[in-house]
Amino acid sequence: MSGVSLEIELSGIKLRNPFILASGFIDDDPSLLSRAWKAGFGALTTKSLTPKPREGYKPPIIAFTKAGYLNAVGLSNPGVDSLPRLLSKLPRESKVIVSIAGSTVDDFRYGAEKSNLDNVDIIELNLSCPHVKSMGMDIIHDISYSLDIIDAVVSTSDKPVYIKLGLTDTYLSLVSKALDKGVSGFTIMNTIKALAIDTASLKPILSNVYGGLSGPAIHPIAVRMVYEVYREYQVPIIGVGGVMDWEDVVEFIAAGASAVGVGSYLFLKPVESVKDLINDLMKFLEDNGYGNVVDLRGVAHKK
Amino acid sequence: MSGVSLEIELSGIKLRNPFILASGFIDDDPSLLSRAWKAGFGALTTKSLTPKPREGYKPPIIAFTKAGYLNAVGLSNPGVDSLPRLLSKLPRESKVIVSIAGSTVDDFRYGAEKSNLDNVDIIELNLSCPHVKSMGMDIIHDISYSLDIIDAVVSTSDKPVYIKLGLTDTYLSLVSKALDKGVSGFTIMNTIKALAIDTASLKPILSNVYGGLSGPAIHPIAVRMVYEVYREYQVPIIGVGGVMDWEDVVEFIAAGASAVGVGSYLFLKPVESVKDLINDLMKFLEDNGYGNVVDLRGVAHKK
Amino acid sequence: MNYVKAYVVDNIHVYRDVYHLILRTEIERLLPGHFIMIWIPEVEEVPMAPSLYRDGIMRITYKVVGETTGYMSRLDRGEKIYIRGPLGKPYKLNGYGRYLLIGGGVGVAPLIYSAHILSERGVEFTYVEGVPNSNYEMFIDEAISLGGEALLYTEDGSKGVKGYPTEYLKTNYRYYDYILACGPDEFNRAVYRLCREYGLNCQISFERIVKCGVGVCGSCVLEGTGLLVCLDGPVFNISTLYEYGYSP
Amino acid sequence: MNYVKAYVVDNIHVYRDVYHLILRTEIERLLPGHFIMIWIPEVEEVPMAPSLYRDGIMRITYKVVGETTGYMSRLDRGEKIYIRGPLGKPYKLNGYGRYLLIGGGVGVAPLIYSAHILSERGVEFTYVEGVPNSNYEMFIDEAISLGGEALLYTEDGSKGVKGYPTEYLKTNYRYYDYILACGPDEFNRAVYRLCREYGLNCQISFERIVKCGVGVCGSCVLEGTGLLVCLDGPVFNISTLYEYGYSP
Ligand SMILES: Cc1cc2nc3c(=O)[nH]c(=O)nc-3n(C[C@H](O)[C@H](O)[C@H](O)COP(=O)(O)OP(=O)(O)OC[C@H]3O[C@@H](n4cnc5c(N)ncnc54)[C@H](O)[C@@H]3O)c2cc1C
Ligand SMILES: Cc1cc2nc3c(=O)[nH]c(=O)nc-3n(C[C@H](O)[C@H](O)[C@H](O)COP(=O)(O)OP(=O)(O)OC[C@H]3O[C@@H](n4cnc5c(N)ncnc54)[C@H](O)[C@@H]3O)c2cc1C
Ligand SMILES: Cc1cc2nc3c(=O)[nH]c(=O)nc-3n(C[C@H](O)[C@H](O)[C@H](O)COP(=O)(O)O)c2cc1C
Ligand SMILES: Cc1cc2nc3c(=O)[nH]c(=O)nc-3n(C[C@H](O)[C@H](O)[C@H](O)COP(=O)(O)O)c2cc1C
Ligand code: FES
Ligand code: FES
Repeated sequence: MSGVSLEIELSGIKLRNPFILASGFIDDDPSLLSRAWKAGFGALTTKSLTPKPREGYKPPIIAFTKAGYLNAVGLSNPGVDSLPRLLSKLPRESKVIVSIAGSTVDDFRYGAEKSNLDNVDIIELNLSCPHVKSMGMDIIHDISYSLDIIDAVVSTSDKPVYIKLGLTDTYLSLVSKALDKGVSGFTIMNTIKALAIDTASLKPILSNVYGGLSGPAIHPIAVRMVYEVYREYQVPIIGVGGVMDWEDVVEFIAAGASAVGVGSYLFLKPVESVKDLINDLMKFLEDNGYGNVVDLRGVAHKK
Repeated sequence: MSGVSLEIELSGIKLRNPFILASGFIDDDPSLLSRAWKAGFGALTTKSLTPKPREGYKPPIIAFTKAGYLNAVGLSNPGVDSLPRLLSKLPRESKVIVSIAGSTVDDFRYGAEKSNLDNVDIIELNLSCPHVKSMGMDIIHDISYSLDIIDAVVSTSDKPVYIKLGLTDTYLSLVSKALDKGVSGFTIMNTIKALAIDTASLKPILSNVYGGLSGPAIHPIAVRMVYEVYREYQVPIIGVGGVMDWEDVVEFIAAGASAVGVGSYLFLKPVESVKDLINDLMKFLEDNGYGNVVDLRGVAHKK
Repeated sequence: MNYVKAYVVDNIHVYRDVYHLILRTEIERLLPGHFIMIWIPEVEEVPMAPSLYRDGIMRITYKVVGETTGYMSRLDRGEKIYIRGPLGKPYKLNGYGRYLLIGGGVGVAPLIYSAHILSERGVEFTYVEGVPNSNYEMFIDEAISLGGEALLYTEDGSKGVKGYPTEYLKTNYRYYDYILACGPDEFNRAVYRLCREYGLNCQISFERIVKCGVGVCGSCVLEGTGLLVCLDGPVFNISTLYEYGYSP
Repeated sequence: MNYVKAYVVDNIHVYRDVYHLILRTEIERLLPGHFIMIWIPEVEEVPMAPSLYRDGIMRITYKVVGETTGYMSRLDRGEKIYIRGPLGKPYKLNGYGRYLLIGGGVGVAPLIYSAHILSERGVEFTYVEGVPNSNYEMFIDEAISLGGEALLYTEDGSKGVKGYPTEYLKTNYRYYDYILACGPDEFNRAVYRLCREYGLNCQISFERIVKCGVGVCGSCVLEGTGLLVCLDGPVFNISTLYEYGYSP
């Protein structure tokens, strides 16, 4: 199609392009991950998997706001033991990031052990889910607890370990300490705790009352966090948050992201729509004389 | 016009309606505050005033994002000494909230002293500006420093003191401690630190690089904070953040806000447009059988 | 995709645990096969495919199977619930050809709505309803009043033809250009197999647990296919099902 | 309200510290009196009211007064800058009546653009430009080529009429239906006073420090009036100015 290369590397893993299915999206059945891979993603992230299966909250689990989406899925997932089954339909060359969640150090260690599979490329620790007690922001607000989890996982697994960050007062200091512990990269960012009240019923929409804000609303915050982490540490970053078109993608990469997560983009769209993002990025690179997406990385920092 | 009453009370101060001009908007000249009062606001907040006048940053000081606005005005203001002049054109019956900023306890005390004027109704402490070093989030991230400031102001002034909160890990604990110190209410919320990169130039747009995110993007986060603070403490709350239409207003009040701040709504609109918000709220109340806006307060909490 | 109010105009008991909920509401164009999410605050939100929507009046034909449908059955006139939609892909209906509408249980809801549309367009259709016994008859009269042919199949032979409606398909498929089906999973699987065998143009509506309704949570996957009932369906053409590896 | 690219086609030195920057760019309909923000990354963003915009080609007539305009003067062909707009309220131009366009300094930029529009519409206009001396003459030839009457006023009388262009207004105002003015503050004040006195229909364009350009920061207030140059202006009808208590 064109001479432009979209290939990138994340901690030694080669991806055919920088688009990564974000954690939490359509992967309850092996067939869904396989469809997403065929759709063209460079890598796929699983839902956050816990040691035991979780039902999640009852509907409504999502709400639409003017500037984004709220979700309180409640970390519904088939349990980390189901990982071999979940990945069973993926071809050899596919790239997989396993997201792990839990409420104890042992939960995460267990998840890391179970992720020690050939077709798993990266382990992502979800320390930042904003709508499940003891499984998310409660962790990342407590840096020393977070570091214990990181320690346990890094010593259990040989896979590159990424931390999924949320917006906290201290995330830059967590990044620095996590790097000392041997973390390879960061996925930035998770949703932000928020609330939507329906103006017809005057009730909170979500059954869980609070949910996580995603979509265009959080994009400028995610870009800031990517920019700050890249400025300080130049580590591999997966920028996630409000990617809705090529402009958002370009912003993330120019801010320093190596790869870009796609989540809310998929509201009401089939997973095949990722093709539009891929093509539009390609076109942007061509039009602006980039031979390689890697050359765009971090350019917003250049004087 | 109709039998519906929009009158509210904030810490004993009667407002003709719950709409408050948010801090930072068009008040560099006495004529601007007077025009805003005539436009129909229930109260007016001044820009955050510092002991000395501040120039602020050079343009670009604002950026448009898909879901909101970024600003890095840099707390430009004519200095708190100019307060009598700023307020000089307002009629007796107008209601004024003076926002104070600073980088030391003494700065805030000085601001409180200078705000001890007859036509000042409430003092708001801006502890949460996200784009000026040592004058904003640096303060509110440090609860004990924040409490020192609050102590100094509460003991200096007889006016009701409100705290302008930003999104922090610990804001609920700050609220509780601030109430113990004699704070009367809370303005929720300030902007969130964020970044926009222009995809034409691939440079950060704002001269300050980082800015504060406002508008629709932050609304669900602000609603959540209002809801949480109301649920725990039932104190007077001014809900600010992404009020763009009556739905956002209704959400804030149903979540527990006594009054509603209007800020980004004014991008590219004359201040007189607040009339639409006032009329639409009136209509909502009428259509839904509320005789009084006060009856709507906190209804989203009711079982 | 915000909620709109829906006022209960009536809540008609049909038989045993089946009701027609008649709602007054204003949502966008909702076609046969489309579904909506019905939200009852502090209870739950559930998917329903209306059996009619016209002039701001919506009919939901539902069966009480649990908490939310139980709550629905106790709704009184004038009460208010909240809906969002339309969601999903509806049946594709042409203005020509001969249609067979075949289903069972409350699954027939979107079929009878299809019958209304086909009737308006002057298209010939046969409506075949399968039920356990004569007490469960649902839309036969309505189908006839719309000018269609209508056949009832009962498992016990208490009325109409004894047996399953798939029998009708087996013997009469040559007569039809288009098949629209909707029913329990087992029924849908049988229809799929037959229509594939006979090479028919057939659309089937499926049910799965719908949580988000907008294609992001994965809850409603048609196992093994990667297809989402809420986004790619609930109505699927069998050629799509085949392409995605549906194997009943 | 995002930035669009603008490519430098030319950067023409007019005299001393005044230049025409010719840009190729695609923005929405920009009328005489509208302004844009010109952003030079890592330098600054400044407001400019183009002296012409047509077929994707924009002319900015600017005077070097500081860092950003200094930087602008060093832009070469092919270089890229960024603009957003159009912003503010433009001159209201009718297709009839007799117009007097009166200004001084680079302030005349939106006036000559107005002259282009009036000329296209076949409307009669007189263009009066006031400058310190003959070296500063700017758009007299252009105005004549547009079929208008054009008069130069110089302070030292080195060319045209000696004196200020307000003199022209004083003696000839009866002849005009509409006055468009733009110039330094002192000039604008004088025009305001005269037009109020004579009861003329007059629009004046003002300059203040524009920072946000969208009516939120308050930096560009016309002191004492509560009017914002970036949002309510930069072009004001003198009746609005009067209503808001402008008192020069
Ligand atoms: C596209 C679609 C259209 C439907 N149309 C109709 C209709 O017209 N009439 C009708 O009676 N029913 C319809 N259903 C099924 C209906 O949604 C369920 O019967 C209802 O959700 C049960 O809720 P409950 O709380 O009463 O039951 P629960 O006690 O929650 O569960 C009882 C059973 O209902 C089913 N169910 C529960 N939750 C859901 C859910 N979120 N999504 C789907 N099924 C669920 C499961 O099989 C479950 O075992 C439709 C389902 C789908 C997916
Ligand atoms: C609506 C409008 C239209 C304008 N159109 C033109 C035009 O067509 N041609 C032209 O030469 N000039 C125009 N100006 C003025 C122009 O914006 C300033 O000359 C320019 O901003 C100076 O920038 P600087 O960095 O070179 O100067 P600086 O060194 O920053 O300042 C020099 C002087 O320029 C003025 N100035 C500085 N910053 C601003 C600002 N943000 N907004 C307004 N004035 C400022 C002040 O008077 C200041 O004292 C216009 C101004 C406005 C408000
Ligand atoms: C429905 C939904 C489910 C999600 N589930 C998870 C999850 O299980 N684990 C996780 O780390 N993040 C989860 N997220 C967060 C996303 O991975 C992503 O970080 C966030 O949505 C921001 O990206 P977006 O704006 O592109 O959606 C979920 C988000 C949504 C909307
Ligand atoms: C241009 C601009 C300037 C602001 N200046 C201040 C300020 O001086 N002090 C302050 O407390 N908040 C300031 N804010 C924050 C607003 O008061 C308000 O909290 C925030 O914008 C969220 O409300 P909104 O979404 O309605 O704009 C400013 C916001 C903007 C957009
Ligand atoms: S219900 Fe969530 S993907 Fe279909
Ligand atoms: S420049 Fe900010 S209000 Fe006009």
